[in-house]
Amino acid sequence: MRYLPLTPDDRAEMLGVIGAASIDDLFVDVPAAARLSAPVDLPAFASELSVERSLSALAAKNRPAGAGPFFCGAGAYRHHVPASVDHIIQRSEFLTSYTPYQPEIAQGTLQVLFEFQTQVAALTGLPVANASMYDGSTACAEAVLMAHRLTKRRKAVLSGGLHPHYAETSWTLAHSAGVATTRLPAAVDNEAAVIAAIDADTACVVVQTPNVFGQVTDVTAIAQAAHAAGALLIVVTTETVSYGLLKTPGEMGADIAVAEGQSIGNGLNFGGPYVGLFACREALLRQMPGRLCGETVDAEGRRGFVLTLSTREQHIRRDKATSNICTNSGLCALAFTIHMSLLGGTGMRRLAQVNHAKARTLKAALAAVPGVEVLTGAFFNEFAVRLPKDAAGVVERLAAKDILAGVPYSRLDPRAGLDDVLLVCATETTLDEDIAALAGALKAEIAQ
Amino acid sequence: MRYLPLTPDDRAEMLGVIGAASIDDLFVDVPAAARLSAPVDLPAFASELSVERSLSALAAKNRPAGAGPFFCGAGAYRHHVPASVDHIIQRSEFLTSYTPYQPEIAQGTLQVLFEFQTQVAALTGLPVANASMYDGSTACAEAVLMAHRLTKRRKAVLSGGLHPHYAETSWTLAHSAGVATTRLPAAVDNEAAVIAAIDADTACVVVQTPNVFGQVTDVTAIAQAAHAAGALLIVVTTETVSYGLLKTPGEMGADIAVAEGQSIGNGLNFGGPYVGLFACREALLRQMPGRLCGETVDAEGRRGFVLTLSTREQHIRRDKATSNICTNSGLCALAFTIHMSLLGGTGMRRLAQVNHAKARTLKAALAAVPGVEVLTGAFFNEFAVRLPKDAAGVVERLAAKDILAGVPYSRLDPRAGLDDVLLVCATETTLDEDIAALAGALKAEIAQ
Amino acid sequence: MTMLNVGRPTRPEALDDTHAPAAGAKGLVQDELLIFELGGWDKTGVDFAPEDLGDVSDLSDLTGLTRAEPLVLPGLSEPETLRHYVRLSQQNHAIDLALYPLGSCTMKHNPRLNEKMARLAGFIDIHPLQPVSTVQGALELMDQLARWLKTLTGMPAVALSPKAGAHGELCGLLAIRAAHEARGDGRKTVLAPTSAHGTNPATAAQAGYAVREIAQTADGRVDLSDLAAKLGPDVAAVMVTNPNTCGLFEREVMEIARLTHEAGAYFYCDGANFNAIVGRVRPGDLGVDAMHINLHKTFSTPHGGGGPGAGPVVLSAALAAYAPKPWVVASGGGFALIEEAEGEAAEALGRLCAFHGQMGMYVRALAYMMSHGSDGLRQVAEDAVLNANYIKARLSGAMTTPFPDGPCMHEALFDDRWLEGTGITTLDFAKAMIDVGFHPMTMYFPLVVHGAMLIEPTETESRRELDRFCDALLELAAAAKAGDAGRFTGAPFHAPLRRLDETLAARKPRLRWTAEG
Amino acid sequence: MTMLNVGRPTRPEALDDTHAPAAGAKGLVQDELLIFELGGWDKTGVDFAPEDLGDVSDLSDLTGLTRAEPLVLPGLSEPETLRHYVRLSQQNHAIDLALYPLGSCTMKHNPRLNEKMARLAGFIDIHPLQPVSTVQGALELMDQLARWLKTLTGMPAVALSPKAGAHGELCGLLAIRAAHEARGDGRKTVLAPTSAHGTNPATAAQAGYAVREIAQTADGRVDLSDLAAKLGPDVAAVMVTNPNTCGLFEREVMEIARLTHEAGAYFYCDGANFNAIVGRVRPGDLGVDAMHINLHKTFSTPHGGGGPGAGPVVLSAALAAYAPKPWVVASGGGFALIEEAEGEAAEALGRLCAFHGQMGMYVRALAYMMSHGSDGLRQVAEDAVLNANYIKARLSGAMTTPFPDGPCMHEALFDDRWLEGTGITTLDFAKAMIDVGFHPMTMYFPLVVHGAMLIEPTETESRRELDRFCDALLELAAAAKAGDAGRFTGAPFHAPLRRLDETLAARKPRLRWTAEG
Ligand SMILES: Cc1ncc(COP(=O)(O)O)c(C=O)c1O
Ligand SMILES: Cc1ncc(COP(=O)(O)O)c(C=O)c1O
Repeated sequence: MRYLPLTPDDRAEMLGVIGAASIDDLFVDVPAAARLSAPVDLPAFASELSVERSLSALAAKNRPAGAGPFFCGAGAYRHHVPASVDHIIQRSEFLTSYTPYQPEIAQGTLQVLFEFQTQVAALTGLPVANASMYDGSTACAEAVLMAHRLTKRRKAVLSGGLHPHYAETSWTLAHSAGVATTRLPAAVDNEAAVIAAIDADTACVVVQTPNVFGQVTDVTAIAQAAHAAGALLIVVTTETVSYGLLKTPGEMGADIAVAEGQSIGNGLNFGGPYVGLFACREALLRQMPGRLCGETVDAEGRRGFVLTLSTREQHIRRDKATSNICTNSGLCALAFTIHMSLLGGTGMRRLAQVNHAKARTLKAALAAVPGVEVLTGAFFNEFAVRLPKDAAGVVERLAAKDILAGVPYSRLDPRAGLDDVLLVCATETTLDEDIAALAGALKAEIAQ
Repeated sequence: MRYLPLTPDDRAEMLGVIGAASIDDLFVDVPAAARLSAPVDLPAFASELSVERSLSALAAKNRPAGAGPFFCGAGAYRHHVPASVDHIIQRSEFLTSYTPYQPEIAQGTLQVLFEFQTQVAALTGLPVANASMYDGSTACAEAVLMAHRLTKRRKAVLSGGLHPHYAETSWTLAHSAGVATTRLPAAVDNEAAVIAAIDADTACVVVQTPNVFGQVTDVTAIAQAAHAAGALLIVVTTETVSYGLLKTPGEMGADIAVAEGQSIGNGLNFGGPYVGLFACREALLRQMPGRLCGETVDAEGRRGFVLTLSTREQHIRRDKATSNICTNSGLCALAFTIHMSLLGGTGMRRLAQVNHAKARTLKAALAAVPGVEVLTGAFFNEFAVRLPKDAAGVVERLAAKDILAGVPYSRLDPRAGLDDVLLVCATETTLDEDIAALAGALKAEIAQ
Repeated sequence: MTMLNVGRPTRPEALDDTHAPAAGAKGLVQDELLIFELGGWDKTGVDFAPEDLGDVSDLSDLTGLTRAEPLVLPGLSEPETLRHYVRLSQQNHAIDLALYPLGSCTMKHNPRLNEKMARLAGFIDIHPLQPVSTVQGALELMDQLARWLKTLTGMPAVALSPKAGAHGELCGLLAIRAAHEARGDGRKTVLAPTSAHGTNPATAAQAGYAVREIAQTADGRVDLSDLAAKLGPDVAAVMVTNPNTCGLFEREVMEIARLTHEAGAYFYCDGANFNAIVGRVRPGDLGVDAMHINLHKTFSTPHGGGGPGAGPVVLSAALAAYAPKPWVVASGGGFALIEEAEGEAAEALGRLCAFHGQMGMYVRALAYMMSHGSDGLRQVAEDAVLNANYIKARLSGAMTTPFPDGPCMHEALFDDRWLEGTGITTLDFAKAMIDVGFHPMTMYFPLVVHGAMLIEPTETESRRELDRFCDALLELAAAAKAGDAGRFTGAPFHAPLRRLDETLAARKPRLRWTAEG
Repeated sequence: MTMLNVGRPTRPEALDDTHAPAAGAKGLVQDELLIFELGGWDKTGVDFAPEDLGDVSDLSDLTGLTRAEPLVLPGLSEPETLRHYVRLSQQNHAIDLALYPLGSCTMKHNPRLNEKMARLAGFIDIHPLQPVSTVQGALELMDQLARWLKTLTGMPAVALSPKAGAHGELCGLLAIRAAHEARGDGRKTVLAPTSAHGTNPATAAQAGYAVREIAQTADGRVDLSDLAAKLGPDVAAVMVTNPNTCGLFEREVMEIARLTHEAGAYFYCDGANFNAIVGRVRPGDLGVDAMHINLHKTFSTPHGGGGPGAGPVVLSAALAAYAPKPWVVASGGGFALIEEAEGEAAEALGRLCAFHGQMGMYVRALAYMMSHGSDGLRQVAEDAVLNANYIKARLSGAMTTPFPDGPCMHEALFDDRWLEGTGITTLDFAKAMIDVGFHPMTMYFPLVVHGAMLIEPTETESRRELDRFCDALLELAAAAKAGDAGRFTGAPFHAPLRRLDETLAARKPRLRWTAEG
C-alpha cells in the first residue's frame, strides 16, 4: 500500500524485537468479543488513479460557482484568491506541521499567527485578536459565552439582522451554558428593536453589519445603549472585505468583534473549512477564547514568538477554560494572512470599492426588472430583493438555466415568513454580462 | 503591478543615487531612431483574475485526453502521474533554482540528478547516462552527431521503424554537420533492410524499439552487423515504460540508447516540455553531449555532488564542445526521478505489464472489427492497424463523436503512402469501456 | 546514526561557525522580519482590471458609514510576499521533514492526492447555499463519508458538522443532554478520568456539566470500583478515551459501558485515538453511545500548523434522534439536505455551526479511506500499534515506562524516573531532541504520569526512520545519564532560535505589531 | 544589514555549535542519503487496482523479448519519497529565498498564476497528435504568443519550436544557412565577439560554420573596424548579443547591421538579454535578421534547476520563408497546424524536434505577458536597468568595474582588480557571499574581463533586497581589503557543504550509484 512504508519482512523482524508472536498479541487487551477477525464490509484498497476517478466523478456532479452566472452570498463569498496563496499554504512546512507548541522549531507558523493577529486587529479596529476560531458562527457563539463570563448576566439579545445560522449556533452554545437568547424578528433595520430589547439582565447585544439582508448600519447608538445598560456589544461581520471600506466595529464602540474570514484567502468549500476572526478590547483579554501568539525573546535575546496566556485554555485550565477549542483554523488563517499581505490596506480598500461598485450595478439591473423590489437601503456588496413569487422556486428554475440567482431567505429561516425574499451578492468576480443574464432571466421568470 | 516591487518613490530615489535625471538617461546608448517613446501596440496590463479567465477560456477549447476515450501514442503517452510528483516539483527550492553551478547550495538538485542518471542507466542497461536532453528526438539527433565524432564517418542509417519526427530532427542536425542520412522506407519489420544498408561509411545505425508501429524487436543481430562494420548502434525508445519489461538496449548491444522520458512523471503537454534520456557505453563518455553530475567530497570529506566533465560543454569548450545544449530539462528530469523512485523496479515492471495487458485487450477488440487488420506482431502498448478507409478521415469523424481514436500514420509521414494506417495505444489509464466504445464506433464508421 | 554517515564524517567542531555573517542570514537559512517591517504601506500586490476600477470612487450610498481613517496595512508585491513566507516556512518542523512523535496527535503522512482532490472546482468552488440540485455530488460525498464512518465504527448514525474533535465532544454531550432532557431528566455531572485530554472537561463544562474525575488503576486504566462508586442518578455521561491517553486499551471497556448504562448514563468515548483500532475494533461493539473522530488524525487531513480539522460524531440508536442539523438523506435517486428539522428531538440540539461542516476535510478523508480500503485501514491500525510497540521495546532499556506490562497501542508512554538525579527534566530532554533533528514528543501529558513523554510514531513511519529515531534517543539518553547536562538544559542549540522566554511573553503580552515596537 | 537585526543581536559565536549532534541532522537541517541507500529494493509506492492486475502475467506475445534480469531500482512509499525530496530541496538556494544575481541568467520571480494556468487539463493533458479540431485553444494560444513576440520585437515572423536559447540559435543559423544555400551561396564563417556566450560558437560549429572572433573596444562594445575587416564573401552571419554580455547596449548596433548586410551576411542577435529592452526597443528596428528569445528569462518561465526552457526565434522578412516546421496559421475562423511544408525554402531547414515545441512554457510566457501588458513590460525593462545601475552605483566605490563610463543595462559588471594583493580570488569572494545568504553572481564570464563578476538583479527585486545585497557585498569587500582572507579562501562555512572537490570528480568520474559504492 503506497502510504504504508513497512514491508512484510519489517513487520516480522519488528515483532521479533518486541517479542510478540503475531500482531494479534498486541491487541490482546481488546475484549475477545469485540475483535474483528476480518476487514469490515467496505471496498478494498484502490489505486490513486481509481480514487481520482471516483472523486472527480463526484466533483463533476456539482456546478462550480465560477462556471457561470453566480450571485450567492449570505455568509460565504466568492472572491478571487491569488494563485500564490494556495501555492504557499501547500508548502510541507506549513501544511504538515502541528500546533506550534515547540516554538524553537515553529517560528514560521508563529510569526504568521502574530501577523494574522495584527491584521485582524487593524481590520476590526480593536487592539487584540486571537489566532482564529473555527468560523464566524462559532466565533459569534463563543463571544456570547465570553460576554456572559464577563458580565455574569444570563441574557443575550440577537438582532433580527443576524445571520440565522449564527443566531442558531449562538442559541445552542448559550442554551447549554444557561444563557437565554432573545432573537428579534428578522428585519432589514434593527436599531430601534435592538435598543428596546436591552435590559438589566442583558449580557450582550449581537448585531451584524453588513447584516444578513446586506444592510450596512452604524451601530454606535446601539453601543451606547448597551454600555449604558452594562451590556457588551458584539459586532458580527460575515463579509470581511467590507472592513476595507466601512466603519470598524472598534470605531462604533464594539467590545468584541467577530467575523467570517473566508472571503480573504479561502475558497467557498461548500461551507468549510473557514476561519473565524475574533477581536476585543484589551480589558477583556483574559476571558478571550482560543489561542494567542505573543512576542518574546530567546535565550540569546533574539526576538521570537510563542503561544501565550495559555492559562485560559483547555489543556491547562481544563473545565475552567475560556473555551474547549483546541484545533482551530491555522491553515485558513495562513491563507488569510498571505492574501492580506498581498492586498495591504490599499488593495483591501480597492477590493472593497470594486465589490461595492459591482453590487451597485447589480442593484440597478434588478431594480429595473418589473416586479422586483429592492429592500436594502445602504448596502456593501449584497442586498435583499422582494420578488412577486416564491424565491426558492425562482432560484430552482433559474438554476435549471445555469444561473445561480442567489439565496432565498427562506433557505436560512423558513419560519420568518419571508418566502418572497431573495438575497443577492456581487463581488469582483461578477461579470457585467452575468448581471445582464440574471436580470433577463428574472424578467422572463416573473413575466410568466 | 503585482510582480514589480519598486514604488515610484523607490525609482526616484534610486535614480538619485545613480545620478541620473530620468530613466531615459539609462537608455542613452540606444540609437535615438530606435527608442520607442510609448508602449507597443498590445493590450495593457491585466489583473490576475482576467488573465486566468482568458487562459481558462483557451484551455476550454481543447479536449483533454482524460475527458473520454483516448488512444493516441506515437511518441507521447498518457500515464497516471502520482499527485506527489507535481507537489514536489513545485517546491520553490526546485522550481525557482538555476543550473547547479554552485554545488554548495545546490546539493538538492545535484543529488536528484545523480539519482536520475543512476535510474536511466539501470533502465537502459548502459553504464553512463547524462543529466537530460530536451527530448527524445533531439537526444536521437545528438546521438547521431556523437557517433559521427567517434567514428569520423559521415553516414547514418535510419530504420524505417524510427519515428518520422525523430528521423527528420536527426536529418536536420546531421545535414548541418555534413553527415548524410539514409532513411529507410517505413516498415513494421526492419531488421533485414537495416543490416543491408550498413556499409564501411556508416557511422551509426538508428533503430527504434518498440518502433513507431509498436513493433518490439530484438536488435541484437543489427548490433552485431553494425559493430562488424565498425559502426555504432543507437537504440531509440519513445515509450520509457517499456523498459520495465523489454530487453534493454544494453542487453542487445547498443552503444548509445536515447529515449523520450515523458511517460514517467510528465504530462502530455501538447508535446513539450519533455525529457530526453541519453545513455552510452563507458568508453564513449567523453564525446557525450549534455551535463553530467558526479560524486565527490567537500573540504571536510563529506560526500557531495557536482556537475563534472564540463570540458565537453559549450561554456568551457565553446566551438569545440560536444553539443551546444545549455538549458536542458531539469525539472522534467526531477519529475521523472520522483515518479521512478515511487515506482521502483517492482512498480515499473507492474506498470509495464498493465500497459501490455491493456494493449492486448485493445488488440483483441479491434481485431474483431470487420475490415480492420492488425499490422504489428509483437507489441508493447501500441500497435498499427490497417483500415479499409483513409485513417485521418476516420479519426476526424470519431473525434466528432468525442473518441480520440489514435494517430493516423499519414499525420507523421504523409509521403509514406500509408494513409490507411492508424496507430493506436493503450495504457494503464485506458478503461475497458473506452476500448468497447472505440471498437463500436470503428465498426459503425467502417460499415458506412 | 551510522546509516547517515556514509561518506560523511561528522563535521569538526573547530571549523564550524568561524566567520559568522553580519547579515541576518547564514548560508541557506534566511532571517526574516515581520511583514510590517518590510515597507509597502501604500503598495499592493493585487491588481485590478482597469475596467473594474471605473466608477468605484462613488460611495454616495455609504455616506457616513465608511471608515474614519483608511485601513493601514502593508501590501507587498508577489515576489516579496512569496519570499517572506517561503523563508518563514523553513523555520518550521514538519511531517515531511522527519518523524513527528507527538503522542495523541497522530501526525501521519498527508497524501498529496487528497490535496489535489480537495481543490477540484466541483468541491472548492461550490457555495453552501447553492440549490441542492446543483451540488448533488457534494451531498453524495457526504453520504459516502457517513457510510464509511458508520461501518468502521459499527454505529447507526453520524453527525458530520462538528469542526474539530472538541466540537465533536460538544456535539456528543449536547445530544446526551438532549436525550436526558427529553425524559425530563436533568442530570448535571459528567465523569472523566484524570488522564483525559483537556478538551474533555472543558467541553463538559461548556455543555453545562460539572466534571468529576475517575481514579485510575495501577496499570493505567479506569478504576471500575471508583467508577461504580461515583456513578449515580446525577451522572449524565461517562467520558472515556479509548485507547486511552496512556496509549492503553481499556480492557474493561464493555464493563464500563454496562455500568454506565445501568446507572442511566450514556457512554461518551473520545475517539481521538481511533487510529490504533480502526478496522480491528468497532466502538459500536463496545457499548459506546457517542464518539467523535478526528478526521485530521485517523484519516490524515493535514494539521496545517493548528487546523483546520473535522470531528464527526458517531451516535448510538439511543442518541441518533438528537443529532444536530443539517444532515443528508437519499431521496428519489438523489440526495436532499435537511436544514430544518421538525419535532422536539430534532430541534433539541439545533445547529453547531453555520452551513454543513468541513467539506474540504470530508473530501480528503474520503480519498484517504478509499485509497486504503477496508483492508488497508485495518493494516493502518496494525502498523501504528506495531511501530509504537517497537519504539517501546527499543527504548525501554534506557527509559522508564509507567506501565511496562503488556503491549501498548498506538503510542508508547515513558515517565521521567530514569532522569532522576541527572538534573535534566523531561522538557530539557525533549528540547535536546530538536538538536538531533527530531520534534519533541508530547510532554507532561497525560497528567497522571510524572514527567510524561508520550511517543506516537503512526503507521506512516518506515523501519529506517524508527531506528534513526530510537538510535538518536538512546544516544541522548546515554549522554543524559553520563552527566552531560549542559547539552540538555541549554538545548536547543541548533534550531533557528534558542529556548524562548514564555514567562516574559505572558507577563507583558505583546499580541500584535505596533509602530512603536 | 541593520534592518535585519531588529531585536536580534548577532548570536554570540561562543554559544554556537557546542554539542553538535551525532545524528546526520541538526535542528531543522536534515542530512539525506541517496534513494538507493534507503532500502525499498522490492517495494513500490505506486498501487495498481486489483482489477487491472488481472491477466497481466501473460507475456506470451513477448517471448524472447523481455529483460534478462528484472529492473533493479528501489521503490519507496509516498511518505518516504516525499520526505526524501523535501529534505533535499532544503539544500538548494532559490529565487524564492533571496536575490539570485546570476548575470546573463535573468533569475526573476516566477508568478504562481503561470504555474496554475499551465496545469489546466486543457493544456497539460492534450496530446500533440490529437486531431487539430480538438486542440483549437492550444493553437490559438500559440498564435497569440507569436503575435506578442512579433509585436514586441518588431519582426514579421517567429519560429516557436526551439526548446531553449541554444536551440533557437541553431534555428536562426540554419535558417540563415538555408537562405544562403537557396542562392547557391556556400559561406562557411560566422563572426562573433570574444565576449559571446559559449552557446554562440558551439551553435555556429553545430550549424557547420567556422567561428572567427571579433575584437572588442575599450568600452566593451564590438570593434567596428575589426568587424569591417573580417567581414567578407565567406561570412554567413554576424552573431552579436545585444545588450551584450558585458551588460552594455551596442551603441553601433545599426551600423553593425548595415556592414553585415553590405557584406551579404545576416545579422543574428542573441536575445538572451532582451529583458533589458523589452518594450523600449524593437530589435526589428535595429536591422536584426534573427534573434532567439529565452522565454525562461525575459518571460519568466521557471529555470527548474536547469530547465526546461523555450527559445522561440523571431525572423526578418528575408529569413521568414526558411523557418522550421511546424507552424500555426489562422484558417477559416479556426487555426491549422502546418506540419508538412511543400517547396524548397520550406523544406530547407526541416524539423528541429518532435511535435510543436514547449507548450508548457508558452502558456506560462503568455500569462506573464498578458499580466504585464505592453505598459508593464516596458516597466520591466526600465526597472531591470534601474536596479542594475543602482547596484553598480552602490558598489562602484568598493569594487572596480571595467567599463565605468555611462550606464549599464540590466546587469552590472565588475572585475577583480580591486582584489589585487588580497590573496582573494573572484571565486573566493563569490563563495563568501554564500555565507551571508546570497547566491554568487556569474563569475569569469564574459571571458574578456579578468575575474569577471556579472550581477543581474532583475526587475523583481525590491529596493530593500537590493540594499540588503549591496550592504552585504560592501561589508564583504571591506573585510577582503582588511585582509580577512580566511573568511574567503575557506568559504563557504555555513552552507550544507563546504567547497567541493571538482578535480576529484573529473579525475575518476562516479556518475551513478553502485552497490559497491
Ligand atoms: C485525546 C484527544 N481528545 C480530544 C482532542 C481534541 O481534538 P481537536 O484538537 O480536534 O479539537 C485531542 C486533540 O488534540 C486529543 O488528543
Ligand atoms: C547570452 C546567452 N546566450 C545564450 C544562452 C543559452 O540559452 P539556453 O540556456 O536557453 O540554451 C544563454 C543562457 O544561459 C545566455 O545567457
